[in-house]
Order: sequence, then structure tokens, then C-alpha cells
Amino acid sequence: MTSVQARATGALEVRGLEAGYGKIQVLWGIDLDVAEGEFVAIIGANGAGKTTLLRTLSGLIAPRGGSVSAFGRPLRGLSAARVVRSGVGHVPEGRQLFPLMSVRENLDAGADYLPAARARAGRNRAFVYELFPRLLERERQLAGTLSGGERQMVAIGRALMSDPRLLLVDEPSLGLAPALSASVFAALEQINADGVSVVLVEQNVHQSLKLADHAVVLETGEVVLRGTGSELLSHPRVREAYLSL
Amino acid sequence: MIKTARFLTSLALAGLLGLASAQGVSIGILSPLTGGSAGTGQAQRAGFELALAEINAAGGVLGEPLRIIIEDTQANPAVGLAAFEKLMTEDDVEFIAGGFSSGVTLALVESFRTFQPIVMWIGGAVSGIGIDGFDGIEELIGEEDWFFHIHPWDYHNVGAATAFAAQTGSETVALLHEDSAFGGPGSAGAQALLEEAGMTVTLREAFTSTLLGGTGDFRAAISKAAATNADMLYWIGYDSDVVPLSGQIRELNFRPQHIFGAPPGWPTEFAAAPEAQCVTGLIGFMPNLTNPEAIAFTRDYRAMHGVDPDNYMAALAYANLWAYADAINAAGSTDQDAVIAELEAGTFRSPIGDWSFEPSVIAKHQGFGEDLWLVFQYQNGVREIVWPIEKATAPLVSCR
Amino acid sequence: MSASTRTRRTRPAQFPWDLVGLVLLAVAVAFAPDLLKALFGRASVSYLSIATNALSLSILALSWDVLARTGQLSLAHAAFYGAGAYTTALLARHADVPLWIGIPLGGLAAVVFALLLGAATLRLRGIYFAIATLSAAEVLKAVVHHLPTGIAGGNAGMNVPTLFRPEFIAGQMERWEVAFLRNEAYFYVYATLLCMTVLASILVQRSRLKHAFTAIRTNEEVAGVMGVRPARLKLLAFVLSSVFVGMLGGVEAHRVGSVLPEQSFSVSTTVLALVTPIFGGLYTTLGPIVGALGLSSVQEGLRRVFSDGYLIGYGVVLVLSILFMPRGVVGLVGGLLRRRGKREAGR
Amino acid sequence: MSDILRVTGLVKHFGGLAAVDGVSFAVEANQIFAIIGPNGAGKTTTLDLVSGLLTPTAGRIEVLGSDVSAATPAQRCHAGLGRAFQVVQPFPEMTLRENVLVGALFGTPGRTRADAERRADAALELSGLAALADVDAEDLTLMQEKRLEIARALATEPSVLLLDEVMAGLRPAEARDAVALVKRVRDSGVTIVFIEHVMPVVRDLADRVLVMDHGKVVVEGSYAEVTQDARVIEAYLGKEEVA
Amino acid sequence: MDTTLLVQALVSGVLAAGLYALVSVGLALAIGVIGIVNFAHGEFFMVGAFLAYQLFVTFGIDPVWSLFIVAPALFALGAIIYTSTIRFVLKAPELNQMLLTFGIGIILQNLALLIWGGDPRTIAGITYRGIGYQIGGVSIGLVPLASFVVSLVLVLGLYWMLARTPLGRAMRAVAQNRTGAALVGLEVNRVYLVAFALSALLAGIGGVMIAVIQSPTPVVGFAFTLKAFAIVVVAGLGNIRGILFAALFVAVAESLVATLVPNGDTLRNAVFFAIIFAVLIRRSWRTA
Repeated sequence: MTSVQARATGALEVRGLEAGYGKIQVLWGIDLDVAEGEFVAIIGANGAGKTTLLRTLSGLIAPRGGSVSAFGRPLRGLSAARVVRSGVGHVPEGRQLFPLMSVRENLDAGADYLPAARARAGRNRAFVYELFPRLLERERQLAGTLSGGERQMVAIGRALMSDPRLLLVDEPSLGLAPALSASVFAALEQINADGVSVVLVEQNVHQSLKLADHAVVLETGEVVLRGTGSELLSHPRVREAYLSL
Repeated sequence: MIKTARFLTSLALAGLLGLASAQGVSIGILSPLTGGSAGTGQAQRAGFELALAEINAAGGVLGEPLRIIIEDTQANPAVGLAAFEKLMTEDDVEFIAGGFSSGVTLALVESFRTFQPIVMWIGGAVSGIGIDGFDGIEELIGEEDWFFHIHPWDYHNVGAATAFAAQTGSETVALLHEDSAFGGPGSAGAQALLEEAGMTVTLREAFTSTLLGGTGDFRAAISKAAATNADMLYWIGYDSDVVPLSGQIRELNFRPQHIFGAPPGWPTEFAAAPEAQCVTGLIGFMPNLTNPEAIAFTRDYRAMHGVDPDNYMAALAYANLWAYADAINAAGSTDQDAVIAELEAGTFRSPIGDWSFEPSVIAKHQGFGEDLWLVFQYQNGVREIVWPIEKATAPLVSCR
Repeated sequence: MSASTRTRRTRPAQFPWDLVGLVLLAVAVAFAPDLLKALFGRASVSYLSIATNALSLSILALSWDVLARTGQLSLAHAAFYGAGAYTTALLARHADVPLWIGIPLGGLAAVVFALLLGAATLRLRGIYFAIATLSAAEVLKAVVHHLPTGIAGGNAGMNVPTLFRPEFIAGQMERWEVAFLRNEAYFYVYATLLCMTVLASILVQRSRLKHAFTAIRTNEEVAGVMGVRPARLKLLAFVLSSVFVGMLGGVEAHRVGSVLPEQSFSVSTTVLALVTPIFGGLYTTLGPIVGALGLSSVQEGLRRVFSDGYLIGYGVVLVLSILFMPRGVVGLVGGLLRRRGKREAGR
Repeated sequence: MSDILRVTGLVKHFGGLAAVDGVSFAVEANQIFAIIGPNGAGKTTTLDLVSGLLTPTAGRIEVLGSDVSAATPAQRCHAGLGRAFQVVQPFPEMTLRENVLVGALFGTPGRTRADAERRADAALELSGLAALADVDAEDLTLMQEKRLEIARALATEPSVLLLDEVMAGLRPAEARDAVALVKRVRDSGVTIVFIEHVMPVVRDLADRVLVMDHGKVVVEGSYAEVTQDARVIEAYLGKEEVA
Repeated sequence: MDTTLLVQALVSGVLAAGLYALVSVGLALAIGVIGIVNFAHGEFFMVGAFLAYQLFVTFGIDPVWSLFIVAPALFALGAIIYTSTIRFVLKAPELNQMLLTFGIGIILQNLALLIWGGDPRTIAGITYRGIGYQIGGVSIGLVPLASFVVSLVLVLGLYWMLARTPLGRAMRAVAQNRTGAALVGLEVNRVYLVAFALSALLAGIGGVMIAVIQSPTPVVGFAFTLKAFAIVVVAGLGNIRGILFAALFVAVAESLVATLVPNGDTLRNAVFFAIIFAVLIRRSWRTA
């Protein structure tokens, strides 16, 4: 099933990545390639290491081994604040918004501290509002008072404001009603169509596999399956374990 | 900067002093050198140091250099207690000097009584006379043979202040006082004496001193005093209350004929402040006293410490140490009875002039009484002595 | 899974170090005055006073720590101290209550105040709790200050008779020996109070309360779900934490002969109560005591060497201690011992 | 038929949002009762309300026939409710044995120390943690923490054990062990209410299944019944799957 | 009671609120943004007061102008203290941070004692301390008015800075969500450094004001620190507007009680802390 080939112009190239918290190691040698413009889904049970993988990629966790590079530039050892400068945006687990700031402020914060992104803030903001018209309506509302779906939109929007070429998205449908999560997925699809590579961690395996060009299945910190979205969607192991069918 | 230099010297000397032989007479001193009362303690130390230098330059005591050992009480009773016992049992001193804070002095009473060294004390002004159910320092140990008190008692302070107030011609007085063991009993005594002298006390109002947790906004108390339109504003507080009180009296447009303050000391540079103009104050010593002792003391003090002896505690400390030196030399030994006899009989030098011990209401040995006190007035940036008349350098002017 | 977990050496049969320590402490303090006297003669008088001040700090610090074990960082210990001091003084002044009754009643007064405060602040955590307790302490100080003069002396405070008057015990001995006897008597009273505090602390640590306190401190909600009653136990901690401080206030009022609002309710009492256990090591019986002895020694040593600015050195010691031994003296030593133990076990 | 836990008309508002909106259910003695539903359906909030960590806006909770709606968490624990958390919350400064001992000592009033220690050890044994009893809880792996979570709750000797996604993140083999563990616990006489995402686990374990979505009960029934229900499929898989 | 007296009490209370707010707002930055309970905040205040004094004595610089020297000096002092100590205890338990800052406070206080002595100092040659404008029997002091205006400008300026500027947004971002802040490209440590230094700067400006109003002494900061802590906590961590209201409320309440009650000035602290206590307790029992 390891049919995904590393490509020359990779958005992301991960080799033998190891990471963990404190005394616990979570990731045990992850290899992952994302081509420019590609949509990759990561699926797996809770605790399999999906979130840890994204956090390590975005610099929130220092890796213990292996290498990560984005767009040909090595990221290892960079703080999160530096990783985002290399064009990697992260929509983290729990959204990590600034609850006492307005929607607009949350979005602007995404661009304020990145000179390149600041220059394109107007354009990106317009794109975000186009993507999520709801956010324009709630521009002045405090992020802490938003509903779960709106918060998710702000989190995605904030990451987009950093003008990323690669977007890491962690469980965007968490806690969302089906209709809302559908619109979030639609937005991700549109972002991807706009040329941004996407790495999606998602418990809604169905949705994410349908969207994904390629996908990997993580179990206890290791990649156990790789394939295209549709390959995995019909894989018996995936159907049994994750689709409950 | 001078203090820093002294700190460094003390580092260097600390070791050497330890090695120096303990021959000769040692005098133990208790002063608050850290915390909120450090200013008083430092003034005392400066006075002691000047006296020490002079005494030793003049041949010392009993032919040996005199030694002083200063212990920091932190104005904390339990710390003061341990410091006193250290002086008595580790340093083996037979004479105690210094002192400040009623709390610390009260804590030392039992221990004084146990060791019964000669205690010549320049702090602890609370006599206790007139306060029901409270025994002050004079009531507790005033009658002891070995206790010598150099600072006036609270009723002396009030007596002097009242005498001054009476001769200003003021008929009404508003009394503001800080609310601790210093200003509380003091103001009660003041009210009684002022009324006895025929004046009307229009208001007696307490405030929280900046030294004891106040934030220095005295406008409420001053407004109330202003509303009584008294001829005189009489306040009792601490040194750090001088600037805010004086400024706010002006600011609130309160213009009594006389503004009279009775803090332990006055901030050095205050004279140059415009709002100091016409403020009168009670003080034990002034650098511009014209008697020769004062002139010499002020000159030598300035030479040694680089500043003026503005806190009268320096002058009292100076008098304190000289009294010991003179009495022990006169006695020819450190024998306690002989020294007590000399202290009782002797006349001692001080920047204020010659003085001796007399009985007060209870105490057997009271160094200065009402006679210590001067009233000065800030006049155009200079502190003029305006009372008692015989020492006056300028006539009293009204604030109006 | 279990292969990746480092199994610590299995626990040896519990040797009651704490109780042995208490007995050793009791024995040590029992002989300390005589030993000091034999070694230093006259100087033992002042050493005893310094030691008594250190005992006082130990009681204060250990009491604070007991409450802190439930996660409640009190800034009200000056109020417990002051409540005890004033109650004892008032009883002595107005009712001639014997001191041996007055002092425990001082402890009781502190407990009553602590219970009221504890009940009011049950829902507060962290700095909100700290500021609420500080505020309550300041209010109590003001109330005591403003009680009618005829009752509590107002701003002039009150005299308090000393427990041990030299007249009673002076025979035909030297003055310093009389002072020694008085200081020895006080030392024993303080030492007894400390032993009581230590015993209370040990009993907490040996009983189920230790686990309950730790559980409440770590996560009050989870503790509740597991059947621990946080409200009740927090109040119990308040009681244990205030009773000895209240008695200390009473004893100290007698030792220093007076109570004054500023003196008996000084914020510095509160600050020392908090600083000492952090320096020595939190949530242990030994830590606060080590902290008290350590800080007392540091301060006394510095002031004997530097007459000026010795407190700068004291501040430097505090700063360095946090930077280099974040778990306090006891934590540092404990860590070193454990590391050595591991090294030896590895051989 | 005795209902050991009965929840009636439970409502919880956070601000304007109804996180739990009129939930009622009853659990019979010795049942294994599953609560399932998408994330954000209000499952964990329901358990928080039942165990007393949250105060309900409205509704009634009865354990063994007695109303505990106004009781503190500790009182509910004493009444027979045990709780294991989704986000594992051990007391990191304590060893495993001490962690479990907290439950054993305080979960049932009036227990002697020796008795509590024996029960703590039994709970550790049952949860397969006996070998790690003296390890500090901060040194555990996620798996071990989850076992600890169960052991701690068991030590309180609950009549009803509330388990919040304790199997999430387990490998298949471990999940099988966990299923066995839960069955063992039930066989020892404890009624179990659990929240679970992994459907095979629900299938293997649950006698009854309650499906929640948006704070409301969608349907209650056997595993077979609820998985056939169109509303459930929609809630889980989205509309397109149904269509 | 005389209405003039009442109005005077209100005016005095309102003007006093400015300084309360200024001191509190600096502390709020340290607590709210960095999460450091800074026991040495009062000592920054004290250092500011002594610097203003020394600049006046040595160079004759009026405090109005020394503001512009003291402020950067305190900013630098704050930065040095953050870099040399605070930054190492960011993740340490709160109690450790308290002991550390308490130690720093002791060092600063006793250094000041060594350098300037314990006697109160005075900035004497300024002409504006006693000036008050009389309006219908009510006096408005120039210094309190100026300190109120400066405080208000600074507090509102800080509020504006936090609300509207990228730096301010950065501070709020790290305060509200460290992870989120890192993800938008903020170097959290650098933001902390600036916040702490700014906190010291604000304390320093308060210190200059106190050097005008009162006498600088080594312990001058103490009374204000306790109150500032209480105000910050009651306002809610990080709530600048709340600080303004809280400061105004307690200052006016203090002033009214001090004026209306005999010996009321001695009840100021009691009133202040009783309000703080009542608010905290009430709030805790209401939001169950």
C-alpha cells in the first residue's frame, strides 16, 4: 500500500520523526511527504499521535529525532514563531483562539507578526470573509463568545491570514453540527483548490478520506497504512476500525 | 555615596574589629537601622559615631579608646530583645544607649530589670501617665536607679507645644494626629493641656501615617480641620508625613494663622520648599542654633558625615555618649554605683548646651524635659528659632 | 508497555523517620539550653533568644505550610497571630485569666477567625484566595485598632504581663543566670508549641489527610468525585494552621510585654510565614523548619558580619535559592540523595 | 427491575447555550449502559452533571432511589457513583497506590486504613497495575493513566461507574483487554455507564445504548436498534451518507 | 454635613483614583500578561521616586522632565531583572515566583537604604506642590490633578496600546493563549520581556509622582503595592477598564468615609480591604 512516492517539489518532507511529551514518546519514526497543492489526510484512533504529529510539525513540540523540511527548508529546531514564517500554518487542536479579542483581531493577529503576510493581509482577509461570510457578520464579536463552528472558522481564518503555503488542520469538525462541518470541509477544499497544501487530521474519516489525495493511518505513533483516499476508504481494516462498518 | 563608602569600609573592618582586643569600655547601642524607622536609627548612629571620634581623640575613657557596638533592632520587639541580650552576654557591655519605638522598649523592660545595666535611653517617650490601663516606660522603669532617660516624655513635648501655642495668641486649635502609640496618647495629652491653657480644641482627628501603611492623602482630615476655621493647626505625625501634609494644607487653601507640627524629625531639604513657608515645628536641635556647642557640633558633624544634623536624634545620641564618657571618667572606674553617682551629679555637654539629670514626674533621672524643645519656623527657606523667646533668632510670623 | 516504565525500587517497610525525628527534636530542644549554657556560658542567654525567635518562625512557617498543602495560599497568618495575641492580652487584662488558659484561648480565637474566613473563602483559588485573606487580615487589624480604648487600648496597645518574672525565680544567682532561666522557660514553651505543631503536621502526613490534602491541592474536582470532601477538609486545614499560630501570638505577646495593632498584625508576619516554607521546601514537615532555621541563621550571620546592608545579602540568598533550588533546601537535598541512591542502585 | 441510576429532564445551560437539553434515562442494576454521539453532543456534560461537577439548570438525578440532585460530588461518590475522566487526571505527586488509595479511603465513609489499602491493591490488581503500584503517577504512559483512572474509580466501590471514553486511543489488543476489564468490573457487581466512540467496543459491551446529539436524546435501545436508526446514521455520518 | 466638604471628598477621591490606577495597571501587566505575581512592584515605584529625587538634587531637573529619564531607566531595570531572573521561573510554581520577587524587593529596598538612607527626602524647590484651584469653596490641587491626568492618559494610552497596536495585541495574545500566540509568529519570551519592562516603567512614573507628593523613603512603595494587588485582582486579571473602575470606586469610597466619619482617615485601609474582600467573596459565591 505504500504507493505514495516522494516528489521532487515537496511542500513537506518528514523523515523518521520522533517526538513526545516529558517522559513519554509518542511518535516513533514517522515518514510523510506532502506535495505542493496536495491534500493529505491523517487518520487514526485517539491517542495514536495525530495531534502530536501536527504539533511537532508546527514547532510547538521540539522533535527528538528525524527531520522535517517544508518547501525544501529544514524546520527542525525552529520555534513555532519561526515555522509559521516559512509558510506553514497550523489550525490547532482546541482552536487556541484569543478569547478576549474580537474576530477581526484574531484574524489580524495571524498576519501582524509576519512581514510578508502583513502586506497581503487585506487580500487574505477578504478571502477569509468570502470563505466564511459568517465571520464578517461577527467581525466585532469576542472570539470567546462564538459558537464552536464559528470558532473553528476563526481558527482556520487566522491560519490563512499568515499566508501559508501549507496548512495543518487538526480536527476541524470537532463538536460541529453536520451542516457546519460540511461547510468547513467545503472551505478546506476551496483553500486547497486555491493552491494551498493541506494536511488534515480528522475523526470524521469518511469526509476526510473523500477529500484527500493521499492519506496515512497512524497507530500508536507509527504509520501503519498509506494510500490514496479512495484506496483507504475501501480498505477493510479502515472500514472495520474507523468507519465502524 | 558616603554611606556606600562606609558600607565598604565596614566590610573591611568587620574582620579586623573582631580581632581587636576588647580592652577598655564598651557601650552597647540599640537602634532601628533597617525598615521604616531606619532614618531615626541612622541619625542616632551618626551622632554616636561623632561623639565616639571626639571622645577617643580626647583620650578615650579611663585611658583606653571607647568602643561602641551598635545592634539593629529592626524596630521589632523580639529582635530587639535578642540584640540587647547579645550586648549583655556576648559583648559584655555594662552600659546601654540608644533606643527607639515603644514596642521595642516595652519588650526590653523585663530584660533591663534582669540585667540592670545602666541604661541611658533616648527613645521610648511614652510615659504612660494619663493613659488608663496602660503602663508606659516612665511608669514601668522610671524609678529605677539604673535607668536614665534623655528624651523628653510625651507630656514634656505637649507641654512645650502648648506653651508655644498659648503665646501665639491662638484661641482655637485643630488637632490632627497619626493613629499609633506615638500620636494617639500625645494628642490626648495635647488636648487636655491646650484646654487647660484656655484654648478651644475645635477638632481632634486621627490619620494614618505614611510610615504605617497610609498612602499620604490627608485631604479628608485637613478639610475637616479647615471647616472649623481654627486659628492654629497642630499636627502630630512622622517625618514622612511632613511633605504631604504641608502641601495639602496649602492646596486645600487652609490658612490658619499658625501651622505647627510635631514629628520626630523634619525632612532635610524641606526648608527650601515653598509650602514650608511659615510652618512651625517642634524640634530638639537645630543646626543653626547659635550657641558655641551647636556651632561646633554642626561643623564637625558635617565634616564627618557630609550632611547637616537635621534629625535631633543625632544631637541626643551625641549627648548620650558624651554623658557616659564624662561620668565614667569622673568615676574613675566602671563601677556601677560610682558611675550612677557621677551621672546623677554631673553636668554634661551637648550641642544644646550643658545639661544634667533631674527627676521628672516619676522618673528619677530625666535628661531633657520641656527645656529641650525649640520651636522653629520656616521663613524664606531658613529655619528661624521663634520660641523660646530667649533663643529666638527671628520673631514669629503669621501665616495669614 | 511496562518495559518502558521505570519501576522505582519497591518501598521498604516504612521506617517512622518522622516520629523518630520528632523525638530527636524533642530531646534536642530538651537539652539545648543546658548544652548552650555549658558551651557558651553567658552568651547562651542571647543564643537562646535567637533560637527562640527561630522556633517562632518555625511554628509560623510550618502552620502556613499545613494550610498550603490543600492549595490555599494564605495571606492571613498575621491575623491568626494577632487574634491570638490580642485575645490572650485581653483575657489577662480584663479577666485575670491565668496565662496557661489565656494562651490556648488565644489559639481558639485564631481558630474561630480562621473558620469564618475559611468558610467565606471556600470557593476562591490562587491569587483570589490570597488577596481575600490579606484583605480580611487588614480588616481585622483595623477592627482591633478601633475597638474602644478602654477595651483593647486602641492605638496605644496594651501591656501584657510577662510569663516568667525574674522576681519569681531569682535566688542568689548571677543576673545572666536569671535571664537564662527566663529565656530557657520561654524556649521550652516555644519548643513545646513547635513540637505540637510538628506532631500535628506529622499526623496529617501519616494519616489519610495527607492524600486528601494533596488530592485537593492537585485537583479539587477530581478529589470530590473520589469522595474527598474538599470543603470540610479545607476548613480542617484552616483549624490546624491557625491554632498554633494563635497560641504563638499569645505567648509572644507575653514575651515582648505588649500588643500593638501594627506590631501584632504586621504584614511582615504573613510574608515570613509564606517565604520560609518556600525556601525550606513546601508540603513537608521538615521543609518549613529547615527553612526557618536556615533563614534565621543566614540573617543572624549576615548581620553579625555586615552592620550595613546585611539585608541585601539576605535578599540575594532568597533570589539564588529560587534560581538554584526551586524545590527548597529539603527538595535539593532530597533530590541529591535520591540521585546518589539511584547511582548506587545502578552499580 | 430496579433502576440503579435514574436521570429525569436534565438541562444545563452555559450562557445561552443548552449543552444538555432535557435528557432522561434510567440504568438498571448490573447493566452496561453506553452513551454515544458525535463530539459536542453533551455526553461529557451529562456525566459531569450526574457526578456533581456541574450544577444542573433543571432536572433530577437519583441513585439507588435517593435524590442526589443537590448533593456535592463527594456525597454522590458516597451514594455510589464512581467516575473516570476522559482527560486523564491523576494526582502526579502521588504514586499509583496512593492515587488509588484516595478513592479507597474516601470513597466509602468509615473504612479502616487497612481495609482501604487492601481494596486499593485489589483495584490495582483488577486494572492490571499491581506491578506499578509504587511508580509516581507523573511517570505513566497514557495507557497506564487510563487504567489508573478506572482503578481509582473502582476503589471508591461504586454501585455505578461512569466511564468517559476510557478506551479512546487504545490499540486493538489493549481495547480487547479493556473490554474484558469492563466486563470483569460488571461481573463484580458494578453497573457501568460509559461514553464511547469506538463502535465495536460499544457493540461488544453495551446492554443498552443512548444516542445523544445537540444535547438531546436521539434514541435509546439495544446496539442493533440504534445502529439501524436513520437519525443516528445521519448524526454520525452526515446527511449524504443517508441519502 | 456640609455639602462643600462632601464635594471636596468626591473630588479628592476621584483625583486619588488616578495614582491607584497607574500603580495597579503596571502590576496588572506583570500578572495579566506574564502571570508573575511581582512582590517587587512597590520597589520599582520606590526606585522611580528616588531617581526623580536624585535627578533633582544632582542636576536640578524638575520631576516633570525627569519623568522622561526615569521612565526609560525603569524600563531598563525591568528588562534587566526579567532577563537575569524572572525568565527562569516562568514555568515554576507561583509560590517560587513570589519568593523570587520578594527577594528582589528586599535587595532593592535595602540598596536604597544604603544609598539614600532611611530619612525621608524631599524634592524641595518645586513651586507647584501647594497649588490648589478654588472653585466655590472646593479645592482642586494642581499636583493631584496633574497626576490624575497623567495617570489617566497613561492608563488609557496603555488601554489603547493593548487594544489597537500590534504590540498591544501581541501582549494580549500571549496572555490569552500562549500556543495561539506562538502559532501566529510571536516570540513569547520577547513579548514578556517588553511587558515586564513596561510594567516597571509605569511603576517608575508613579514613583516620580509620589516623589512630588510625598517624601521618597525606602519603604514608600509598600502601602501602594498591597492596594494595587487588591485592585488588580478585583478588576479581574488583565482587565484594564476594570482597574479604572475599581480604582475609582475604592478611592472615592475611601475619601467619603475619611471625610464623613470622625477619625475616618484611619478607616481608609479598613474600607478599602473590606470592599475588596466583599467583592471577591460575593463573586465567588455568585458564579457557582
